[in-house]
Amino acid sequence: MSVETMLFWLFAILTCGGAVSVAVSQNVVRMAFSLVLCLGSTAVMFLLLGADFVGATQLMVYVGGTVVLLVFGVMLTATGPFTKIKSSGADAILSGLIGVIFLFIISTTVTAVDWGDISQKVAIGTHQKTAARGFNPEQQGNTTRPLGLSFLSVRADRDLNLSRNVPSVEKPVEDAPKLSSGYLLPFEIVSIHLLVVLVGASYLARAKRRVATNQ
Amino acid sequence: MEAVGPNPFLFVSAVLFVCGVVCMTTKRNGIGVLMGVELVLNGASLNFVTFSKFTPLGLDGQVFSLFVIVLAAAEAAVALAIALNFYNNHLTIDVDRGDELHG
Amino acid sequence: MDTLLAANSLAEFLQTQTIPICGCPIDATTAMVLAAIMHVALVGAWFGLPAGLFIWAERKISGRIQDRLGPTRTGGRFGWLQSLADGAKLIQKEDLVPADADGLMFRLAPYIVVVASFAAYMVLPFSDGWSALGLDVGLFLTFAILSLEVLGVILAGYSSGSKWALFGAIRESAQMVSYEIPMAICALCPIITAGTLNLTEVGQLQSGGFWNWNILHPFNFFAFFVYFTCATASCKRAPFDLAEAESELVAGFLTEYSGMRWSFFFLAEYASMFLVSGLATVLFLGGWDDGFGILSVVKANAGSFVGNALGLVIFMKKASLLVCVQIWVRWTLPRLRIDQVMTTCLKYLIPISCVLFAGTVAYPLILVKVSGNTSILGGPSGDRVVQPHQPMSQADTVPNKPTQMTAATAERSGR
Amino acid sequence: MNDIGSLVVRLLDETTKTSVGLFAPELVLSGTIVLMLAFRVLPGLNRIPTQWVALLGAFGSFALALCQFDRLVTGEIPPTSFFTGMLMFDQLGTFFRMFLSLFLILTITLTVLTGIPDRDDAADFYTLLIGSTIGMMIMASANHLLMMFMGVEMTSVPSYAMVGFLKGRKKSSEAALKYVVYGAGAAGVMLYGISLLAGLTGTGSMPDMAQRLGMIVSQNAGIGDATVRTILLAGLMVLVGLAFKLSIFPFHFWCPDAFEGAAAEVAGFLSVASKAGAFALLVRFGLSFTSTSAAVSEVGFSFGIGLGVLAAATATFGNLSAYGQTNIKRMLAYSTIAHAGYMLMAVSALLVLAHGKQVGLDTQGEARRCIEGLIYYLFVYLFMNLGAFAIVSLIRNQIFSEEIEDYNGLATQCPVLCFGMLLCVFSLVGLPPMGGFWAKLVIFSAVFKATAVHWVMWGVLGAGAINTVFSLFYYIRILKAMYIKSRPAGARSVRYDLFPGGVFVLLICLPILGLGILPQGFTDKFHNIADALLTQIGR
Repeated sequence: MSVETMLFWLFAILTCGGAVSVAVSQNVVRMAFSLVLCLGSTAVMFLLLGADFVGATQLMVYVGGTVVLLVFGVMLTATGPFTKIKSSGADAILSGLIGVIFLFIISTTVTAVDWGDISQKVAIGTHQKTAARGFNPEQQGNTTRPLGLSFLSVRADRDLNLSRNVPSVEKPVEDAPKLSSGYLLPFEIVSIHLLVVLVGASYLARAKRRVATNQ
Repeated sequence: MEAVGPNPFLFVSAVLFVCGVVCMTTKRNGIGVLMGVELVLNGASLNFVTFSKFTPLGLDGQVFSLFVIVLAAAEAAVALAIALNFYNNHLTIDVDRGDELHG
Repeated sequence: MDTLLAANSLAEFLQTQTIPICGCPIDATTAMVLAAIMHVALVGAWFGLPAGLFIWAERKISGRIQDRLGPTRTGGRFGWLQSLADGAKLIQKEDLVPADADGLMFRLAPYIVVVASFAAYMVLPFSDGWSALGLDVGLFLTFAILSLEVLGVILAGYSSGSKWALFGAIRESAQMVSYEIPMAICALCPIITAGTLNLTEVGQLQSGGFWNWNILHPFNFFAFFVYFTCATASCKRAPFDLAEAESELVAGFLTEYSGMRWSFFFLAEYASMFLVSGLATVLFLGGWDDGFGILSVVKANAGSFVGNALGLVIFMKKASLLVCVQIWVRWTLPRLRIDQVMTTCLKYLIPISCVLFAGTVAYPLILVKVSGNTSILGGPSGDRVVQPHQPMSQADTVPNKPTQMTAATAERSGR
Repeated sequence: MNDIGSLVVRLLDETTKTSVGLFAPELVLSGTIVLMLAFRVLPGLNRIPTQWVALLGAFGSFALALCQFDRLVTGEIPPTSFFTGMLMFDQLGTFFRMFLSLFLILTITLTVLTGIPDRDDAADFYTLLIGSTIGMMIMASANHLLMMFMGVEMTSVPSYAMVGFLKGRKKSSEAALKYVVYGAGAAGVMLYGISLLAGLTGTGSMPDMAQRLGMIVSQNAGIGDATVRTILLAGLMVLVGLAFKLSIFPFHFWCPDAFEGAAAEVAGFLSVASKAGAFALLVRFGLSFTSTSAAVSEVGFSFGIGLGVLAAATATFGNLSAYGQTNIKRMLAYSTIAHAGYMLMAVSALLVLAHGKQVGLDTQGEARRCIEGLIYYLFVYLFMNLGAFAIVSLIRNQIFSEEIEDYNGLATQCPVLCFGMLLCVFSLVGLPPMGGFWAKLVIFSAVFKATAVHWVMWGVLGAGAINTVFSLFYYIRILKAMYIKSRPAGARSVRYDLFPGGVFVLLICLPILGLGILPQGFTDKFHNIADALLTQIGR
């Protein structure tokens, strides 16, 4: 077993364990901690999958931001009896059963698909980059630069060969093949979304301002 | 020495998804439900990254998951503000205690 | 993971050896694991050693600032071994958990804090190429890991079952979360100048002379001071140590802790002090560069290992100096009020850092318009020694020259 | 110049010359948000009332969208995808953007009349309102799975906050909590489906996705094939998310609670606008499954049948539950559910008819009628539903109640508002000569055509017809209270009627009549939109 495989199984178990304990735990604070464990291990899985930047973002935004927010919420609202929630035994068994059935359905459909075969079928007609360039090879998880460029709509990983005058057999009719999807628009528009959400959240969270106090 | 294929990763994400759904349906605590939502979103994001490595989705998968993380953070912020607001009005975060609206 | 640069070379070395007991050669997996253990031990030493040293330094310096002597007896004339003695004492103490506390969480919290500040050392380059992980997301990952520290603080405060601890934790986490923002923005200024997030590359780009150091860049100069202020605050150091304000909150989130667990928090604090100072050194102060080109002479004559070792000493000197500045500030300035702390961050430091960030972005563009170069000195700042660290395995149909594919070059060529 | 240089030049060219221009309506709205917030902070400028800034922005956006639509119709600009395939610029999308900005104008006007956000909170409220509208516009023209999800999120998250806007009230905060909890869950499930679809097809772009779905499924693969099952599962998960937005039957439970807790203005906005965006998205998403490949078309067809059953269930459930309601907002919420059911029938018929080619029927023209009917219905629905909610909020400002029994005898005190309600209610039922009649007629005729493809559609048609009759009973209760019952002694009287509330209501009711009496001009326009959409995807 290679180191990567060992790491994968270690963190897969941690991720699943965290998720299960979020689902079964009766104590909100424990749930929050399990969530941290689960999300943190997922970040490591991202690193294993060669997505370093996504892994770091997951740690920073999700674990260091969103979960902190949730824990804050727990702390502000957890008073006495409501910290612990007891659900009845029948409920627990029923939901556990539903969960197992659900898991069965998803795992028999999704993991039964031959992904390699599908990739081959789909790969026909996608443009591929001519050469991967950069300081460090992308295959090893150094996707920061290509990601950054794709936020500027520059798909250096896909479109580099478009401008080159390679006679192409597949696309003789169109002289300018379409560009691959770049993410300039979502990158920009999400800032408006965040602004709106910030305004909304701060409106809801702040105390009602006293009217007519400024002389 | 063979590398891990896509299916184990997809299975982990299925576990995340299912745990999230179970959490959403069984928890009575509003914030507990939100944690379930985070699990589901996280499962989806793990799917995207897995596909980015093993299918022609490529870099797009990673971009997807980045946006998912950001959008989830935004959603959590509003959800939490609403939960706090609910708490201020009802002095509980138990979703079942909210029974003003029925019919 | 092939990005474990240093570990890889060590593992390769180990594979040429044999296990002394059975005499068989070491296979690849075992070599990797052994190398990993050795690196963890090494980084662990860097984590513990400065912490012990700086606790001693803090006592000594604070003593002198307050016109006292500080520790004098333990371990010879200057009290060298005072920290060690304190550590021994703390280990022997009883491990108390309050009756109201959430036991599991209470016990776990110190470890989260320690692991967070310890793990961030992974990407810090101590000298040219001497880092555990040579990641392209280096700085980003550091900040990501550092941001986990706040979770430990919150858990510690919450699980203690004490009002002081809870108040302290809420204050502390609000402060840490807020100061992360200007700190990260300011740390991005030198990153923009260098065009990479890889800390080793940032260091390499500043080598060759002090005029290449980022701190001499007009915007980075100010960014350094803002960064340092925020770093001080995010390490909960005075004058921003509201969480532990004795006069109001006993000891903040630490109130209920004692013995070893208590000392873990302190280890973590001093470790992250050194970490943020080390980051400042790499980002602004030239990293392991001596400033006068001595290092390159040494490297040329005595080999790269000796050069790197010298670089390590220089790096440690610079970072330690910054830690001493933090200690100096702590014993000189009075503590702020909590509202003043937050106002400083939200109303002043964030706008200032945003302006600095925008300035750093605009600066090379303006320079290009005015003088045709992206730097006053003519060429790009520092030696562009960065090379693709591994040749591409697939033979490409097109012969490619090593183009540096940064957004900046893309823009330049696009014009 | 190297490769990346020429790529950047091309992108810069495309972005600045095409994309930004086509995105102008949304950009104007985004600018409005920033302006409103800036005006509030800057000294001197904070005296300018926020609602005028918001209204100006909405008008600007509407004008731009109108211009674009006009140029599309005349063929001056060809339909194209912009921002490197993120969004689609075509008649359908642009019509909905126009529709949404028109609706934004009306909603802002209504809130000015009823004064629901006070001076302090106005900037917050309009920021949320406009932010949500931008999300819907993106939803309506989404051409990429990421934009689809972002559109849904950008629509939902501000609307959660809007539902909880009356933050001191118990009901409002409860409604918001329920809405956000269910909404976030549905969005999560939807995202999981999107991730599976993106992984299967290796792309996020929806036209590419449609094309590749055919590529990965072999011609004779049935439901036993794991790939087909995964497509089905993924499609179902996405539909869950959309069904939630549309309040379709098993996912409708948030709707009455959210509407009752929210202010009537917000409820009116959500009931129409979020439906418009979601239906546009549903049509686009559904059309991805009407591929030429038999196996994929089979999947689309089964979605169509499933949606038909859901539509019948939704309409029936909505109408049955509305019957027992005493709170008018709650009743209108159930009626919203019922109307979503009718509109969903159009989408179901569309998917079923699109499969017609596979079973040897030429149903090309009929598929167009489905989209035409859907758009017509939405357009009428805008006016009639907003009208009803506007009247509810205007009356609420006077009698401080939203119970139907407190409406007793109002016709004597405010004849104009009550007459408006009469028109709206008749149209909601679908009585001639109101617009609602034609809308239902077009959709039902499309469903009738779809019966040729599969017999289940007979059931759907029957459910639609019975529901229309049934809905008369509970709608009439409002009118009965207003016109027949007498005003109890000592009840709070309504002080003003005609100006400005009455004028606003009459202005909204005018199009309802117009659409009913002269439907021809509109149906032609909508027919063109449907035609353009189907031609563009090559069906």
